[in-house]
Amino acid sequence: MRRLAVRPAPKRLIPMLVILVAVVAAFAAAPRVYSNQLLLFNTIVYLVLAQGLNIIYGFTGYLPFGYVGFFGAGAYGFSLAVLHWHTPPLAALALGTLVAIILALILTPLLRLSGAYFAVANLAASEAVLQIVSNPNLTDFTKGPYGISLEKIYNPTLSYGAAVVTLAFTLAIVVYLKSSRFGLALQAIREDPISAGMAGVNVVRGRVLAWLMSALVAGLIGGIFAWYVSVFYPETVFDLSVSIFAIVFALFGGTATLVGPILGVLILYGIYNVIGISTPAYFQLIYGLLIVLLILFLPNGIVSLIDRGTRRVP
Amino acid sequence: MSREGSSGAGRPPILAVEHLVKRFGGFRALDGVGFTLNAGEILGLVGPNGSGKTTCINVISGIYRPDGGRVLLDGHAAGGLPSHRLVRLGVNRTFQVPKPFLAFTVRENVEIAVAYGRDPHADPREFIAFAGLGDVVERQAATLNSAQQKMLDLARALSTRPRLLLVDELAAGLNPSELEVVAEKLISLTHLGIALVVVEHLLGFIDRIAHRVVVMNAGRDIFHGGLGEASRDPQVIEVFLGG
Amino acid sequence: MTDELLAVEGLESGYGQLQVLWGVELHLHEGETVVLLGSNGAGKTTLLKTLLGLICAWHGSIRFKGEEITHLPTDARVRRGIVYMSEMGVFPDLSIEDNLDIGTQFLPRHEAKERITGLYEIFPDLGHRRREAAGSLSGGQRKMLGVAKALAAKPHLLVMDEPSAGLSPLFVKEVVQVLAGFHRAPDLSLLIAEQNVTFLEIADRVYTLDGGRIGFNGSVGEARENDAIRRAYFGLK
Amino acid sequence: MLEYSLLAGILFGLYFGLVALGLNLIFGVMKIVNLAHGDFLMLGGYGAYIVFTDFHVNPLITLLVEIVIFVLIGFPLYYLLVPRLQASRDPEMLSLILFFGLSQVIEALATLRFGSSERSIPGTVLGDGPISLFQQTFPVAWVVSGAISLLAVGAIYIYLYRTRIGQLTRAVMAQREEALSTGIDVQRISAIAFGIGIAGAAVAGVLSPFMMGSITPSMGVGITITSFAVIVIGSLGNPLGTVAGGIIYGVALMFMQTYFSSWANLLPYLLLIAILLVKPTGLFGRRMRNA
Amino acid sequence: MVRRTLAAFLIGAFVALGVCGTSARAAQAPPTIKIGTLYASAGSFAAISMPVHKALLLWEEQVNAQGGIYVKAYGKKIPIKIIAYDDQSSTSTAATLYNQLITQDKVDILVSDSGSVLTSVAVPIAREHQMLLFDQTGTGMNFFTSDNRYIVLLSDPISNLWPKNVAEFLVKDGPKLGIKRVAMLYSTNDFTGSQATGFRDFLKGSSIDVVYDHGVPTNTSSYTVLIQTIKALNPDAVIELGYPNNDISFLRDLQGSGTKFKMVFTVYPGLETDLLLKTVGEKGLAYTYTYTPPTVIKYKPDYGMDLDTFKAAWIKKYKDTTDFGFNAVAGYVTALVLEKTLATSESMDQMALRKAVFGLSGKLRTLDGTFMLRGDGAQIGELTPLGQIVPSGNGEVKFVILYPPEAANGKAVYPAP
Repeated sequence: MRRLAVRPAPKRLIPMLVILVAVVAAFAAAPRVYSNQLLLFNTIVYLVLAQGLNIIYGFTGYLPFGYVGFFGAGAYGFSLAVLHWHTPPLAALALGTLVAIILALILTPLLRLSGAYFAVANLAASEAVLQIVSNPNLTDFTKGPYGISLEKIYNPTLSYGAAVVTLAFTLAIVVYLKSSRFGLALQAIREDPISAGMAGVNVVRGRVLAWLMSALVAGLIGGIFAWYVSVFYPETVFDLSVSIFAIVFALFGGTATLVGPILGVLILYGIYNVIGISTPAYFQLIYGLLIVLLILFLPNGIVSLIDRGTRRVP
Repeated sequence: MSREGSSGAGRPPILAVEHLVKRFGGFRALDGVGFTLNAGEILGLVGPNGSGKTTCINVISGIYRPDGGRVLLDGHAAGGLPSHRLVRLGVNRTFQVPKPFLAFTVRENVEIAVAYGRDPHADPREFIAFAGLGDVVERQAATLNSAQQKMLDLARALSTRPRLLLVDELAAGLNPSELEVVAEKLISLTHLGIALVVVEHLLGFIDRIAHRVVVMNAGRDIFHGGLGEASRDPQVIEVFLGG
Repeated sequence: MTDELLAVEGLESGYGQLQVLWGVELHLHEGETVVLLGSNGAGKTTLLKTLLGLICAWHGSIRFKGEEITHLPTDARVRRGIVYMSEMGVFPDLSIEDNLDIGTQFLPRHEAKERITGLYEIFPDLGHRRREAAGSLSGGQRKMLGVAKALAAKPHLLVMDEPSAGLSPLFVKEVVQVLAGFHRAPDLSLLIAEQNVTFLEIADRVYTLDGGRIGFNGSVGEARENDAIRRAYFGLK
Repeated sequence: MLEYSLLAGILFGLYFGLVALGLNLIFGVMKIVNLAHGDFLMLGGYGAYIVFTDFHVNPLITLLVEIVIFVLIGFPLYYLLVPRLQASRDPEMLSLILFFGLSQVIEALATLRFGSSERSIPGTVLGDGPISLFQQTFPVAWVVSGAISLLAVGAIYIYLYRTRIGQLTRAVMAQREEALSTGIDVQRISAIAFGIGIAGAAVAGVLSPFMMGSITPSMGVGITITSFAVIVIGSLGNPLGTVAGGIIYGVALMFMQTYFSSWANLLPYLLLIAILLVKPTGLFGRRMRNA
Repeated sequence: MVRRTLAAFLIGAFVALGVCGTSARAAQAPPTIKIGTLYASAGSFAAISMPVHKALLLWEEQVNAQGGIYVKAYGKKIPIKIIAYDDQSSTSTAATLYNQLITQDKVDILVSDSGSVLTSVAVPIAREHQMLLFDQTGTGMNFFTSDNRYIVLLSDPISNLWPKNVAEFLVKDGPKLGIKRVAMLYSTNDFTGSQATGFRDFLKGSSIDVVYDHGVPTNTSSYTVLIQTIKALNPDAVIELGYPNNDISFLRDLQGSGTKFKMVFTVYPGLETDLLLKTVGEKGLAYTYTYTPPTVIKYKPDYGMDLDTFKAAWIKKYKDTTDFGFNAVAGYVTALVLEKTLATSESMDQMALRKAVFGLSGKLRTLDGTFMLRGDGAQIGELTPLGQIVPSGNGEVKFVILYPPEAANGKAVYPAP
């Protein structure tokens, strides 16, 4: 066995595992205490998406503006498997995830682009997938613009459970990236791809793996979302604001950390729902202002309050 | 002019470059360069700016794909392999403008290269100490001065246990006492059997460490031999010293 | 001193938390050419950028023609006659004419025109190719354009960052020759940051910068005699 | 049909070149992505609507007034947002989020002020009846918009290539660092470019009730995304390439509408991805940014 | 005497019992009836959501001004309280908020947001929590399945039924007028896509030839080239099915390009007449065909305000008529159905409410026509007749009802002048 010359120093791993277990346990138990399960479910969805985005943006520096494309691909992969082949939900989830991964593979050439080019191309890709899925000419297969209805397999309890498991899985990936030499290699690629190559890191493989991992979790949670809500339109699961929320939440907390995106989702999505319920008339206004102020005064996220170089934060 | 280095006992040289060509658009940055290098040898690569020295190193280290010619490592074709494959084969380098991972600490910079290099069991501290960075192990690379960053580059390169090390302008910007230390360090590497290609403007430094030099001009090798001979070669004098 | 053009006292600055300059003292008189010798990483560029206000000074003062300019923005300093020629020196994507025009940004239109016409006379190569992109010029010509662009601003003090960078020895000589032509022009002083000693040929005085601190300050002759400088800048032996 | 689609595409594309022009100018000068671009356009549209319904002023006059107003709005807004943003770690990416937030704020304020239903200005305000061009008839609004777009692009060209500030603007676009070194007041130049950029959006906005039928506070996001496609096709950071990008977009869209109508919306995205992969700098880009 | 005393005692006891009984029932009655709903103040559905929501608020104000609504289950008037959240046209937000209404606010009645998209997410949620979903205008075909008893569609017929009168007019009267070739252009969303499907089905087997049948994306804002394409096919009638933005752009581009078709049908001039008049203008609407709105037919309602009274109340409260139209009427119809349901339901149990709503089917006649439910909860009444818009010359328009024959009050002007 290869001795790991690099961390994990266990003192770093343990606090992260504690956080992971605490968050997962809290969401597993929450429906017993708080009855708006859908709010909890959506929080989990955003936790998974924000962490999935963290995997690709935080660790490799690619900002996928069309991240929702994988979410939608997972949702449609799941639904079409159920509708056309009567696949049982768990198997359909695997298929949905596979669809998201295939989409990610098709889009790997985009990784040649950088900065805003990548962000915009990725956005275009997710819009393109939406246009295809919602096209009336494909109604027989995708149900076109008329949307999906999966009432037969509707099961909020089981799908909530699947979401909690996915959350645990996603957080485990981030813990792995934070504590493994592979995670360090990804960050090395983000810092300087040429030097990373000279450090022996396979740059292309590292990027593609991170890309596929982030697509995987988005596809998986997309499938579970379809299962949980069971009736939805193409615009629902390819909604640009899903990408933007995931990005804002992850940035607000602080990327390349485990706790950043968690804090980002809990605080911002919490505020979002509080405003939505308490002062709906000024909802959009307050939320927009919040985002503006966040970027102006806390551009490196909440974790930057704890530590200037966010690499020390779990 | 001989293109052959002194190849020992029938074993292929550790590095052989043959008729290497690299084009950027219509411009031939390399136009048929060739030389060889054996284990434990230091080859100085000299020539005026724009003569193709750094491009040559970039091709050998896998940053550019060659457009013609061959790069042989131990007699096996290695041109166009990605950097990480070459690192595995025992090639590494430093950069003229040092490129450490700025957000990482010195230790992390070296650790990552150890982990993905040829000897994951190596102790990162060994390389950090060799590069004289023992006092700044936990500092972020971004806070180092440029001389320290250059040494960090060297430490990172060495921590993959290369057999062929390409050194691009390591000496520039060092003060005389530092220069002497670096010269001794590079020479000490040859005792481990490492072969070095050293690109350098400071001819005194080249004279101090190199066994042989290759003088380049306009993407070609125009002279092979000792630096002393080079300084008497009329062609070299014309292009390099500007007449 | 009445003819003191630039006075830098106790200057400290850096990037983020990293301090680069430590109590730099530097004085330059009208019509003088001063070479600032320093190796890579010694803080030359930081010092020049602080002089121009591209980096904020943390401590100390900069006076130009007796006026305190430590906290003025860059454009105000350029208007007062301190012009900076960076290592790049030109806008490679813009045409030669645009580059020179931009150099004259603070001059009135008619004066700018005259000035550029004058420069084309000094640099006829540039005049012949005025519509071409600066990036199409060779390294040496590009440096000439950099000099011309800086001169276009009608500087009292021209501050140059390593004009020899990226040039072969042949071209370095050419640049030195061109600068020699302006050397001792009554209303033009030069501050040249270099590690190439060829520039000492045109210098009146020499400073050395090492680790962000001024080391040596004296005449060219003294510098040539100084053992440490000889070892550092004139070769290893 | 072919000729008609082609001509219509060119007219429509000219307008979309105008729509995207400001976005590209702002990106070119300060390398930030103004996701609120479409919302400034929407505000420009409501400006024309309000002035027309309340005071019966022809939108073409409002257009001139709006140019001044939006340039003036752009100035303080720039100093409020951008310098702070540029001091951050990853300004290009963070700009996406910041301006998304701004877009939300603008849409919210517009909804509170104007309500959410569609508004428009009668098409006859710009002139009666269709206009004949090369034996084909087009709505007068298209021809007027095409002409104004050409004028606006011409004005931007004159600004960039015939004025001192424009020349300095090009210098900032080409090499920001060198511009700073040369003593160019980069903040001022950027602020002016920001003002002109959103004024360009406002001009397109004034014409939007005619070109898009109606305006609503929520129209911004869609416009911004389309503008993106247009500027990438034309090449990011090259404002004049935007016109070509707009025409390619317009013609392609009209051909799709004619021959594969339900797939019309897929086209710009595929075009955008294809161009980015084949030539990331856009069809009219000169150099590669980043490696 | 004893008997009288006894009788008085008994009566007193009965009265006391009765009082006790009544007070016991009154104690159970809540202080308000909580009606939970969503609206979209921003985003793509704001335009169709806000008028509906404003109608509900108008109703709340009116009802509470009279001391509340009569609730049969409690045998008295109880004030109502509308708990409304803003979903911003986002379905995921809407889903959370529907759950909030059910689980946290514990509303007595759940009313969906307007439109199919924002209603869609409520369908499974309502079913899961066994709440009857009062679906206002979510007309999507697949909401209604025989095994889901938790949805009723109140204010619009299910979307594929909408074009029934248009299609029948073409089939029956078309040949006489010389209509043979029909072009259909629709926006590819659930609402208008379903109408296109319905239209095709109604034409099946007839002599009408559909020469052009294409969908365009819902955000299409330019129809000039499409119009030219259709013109080249020389159809006798053009049916354009879109959202307001589509209809506005289509009609404006039609006018702008100077193209004349003999017959043009669009959806929204009838539904949002004021809006279309303001955006398209009288000229652009002249002699086009549309769904005749309840705002024109002026059904004599058996229940609730008639149109003029409603409009007057609207103007009094909102001082603006731009968004007064079909959707405002739809919101008011929801209110009337709720009112009548509470007035007839034996208890507040959701299934009892369902029974009460179904009890209204075919019996309730509002300003929107007759309320009629199919077994799965889909609305099949309130069908709007086909009408033609006739300019009146003063910036207003009149509607001539053409089909069905029993409602008709004029003849079609064909071809349009």
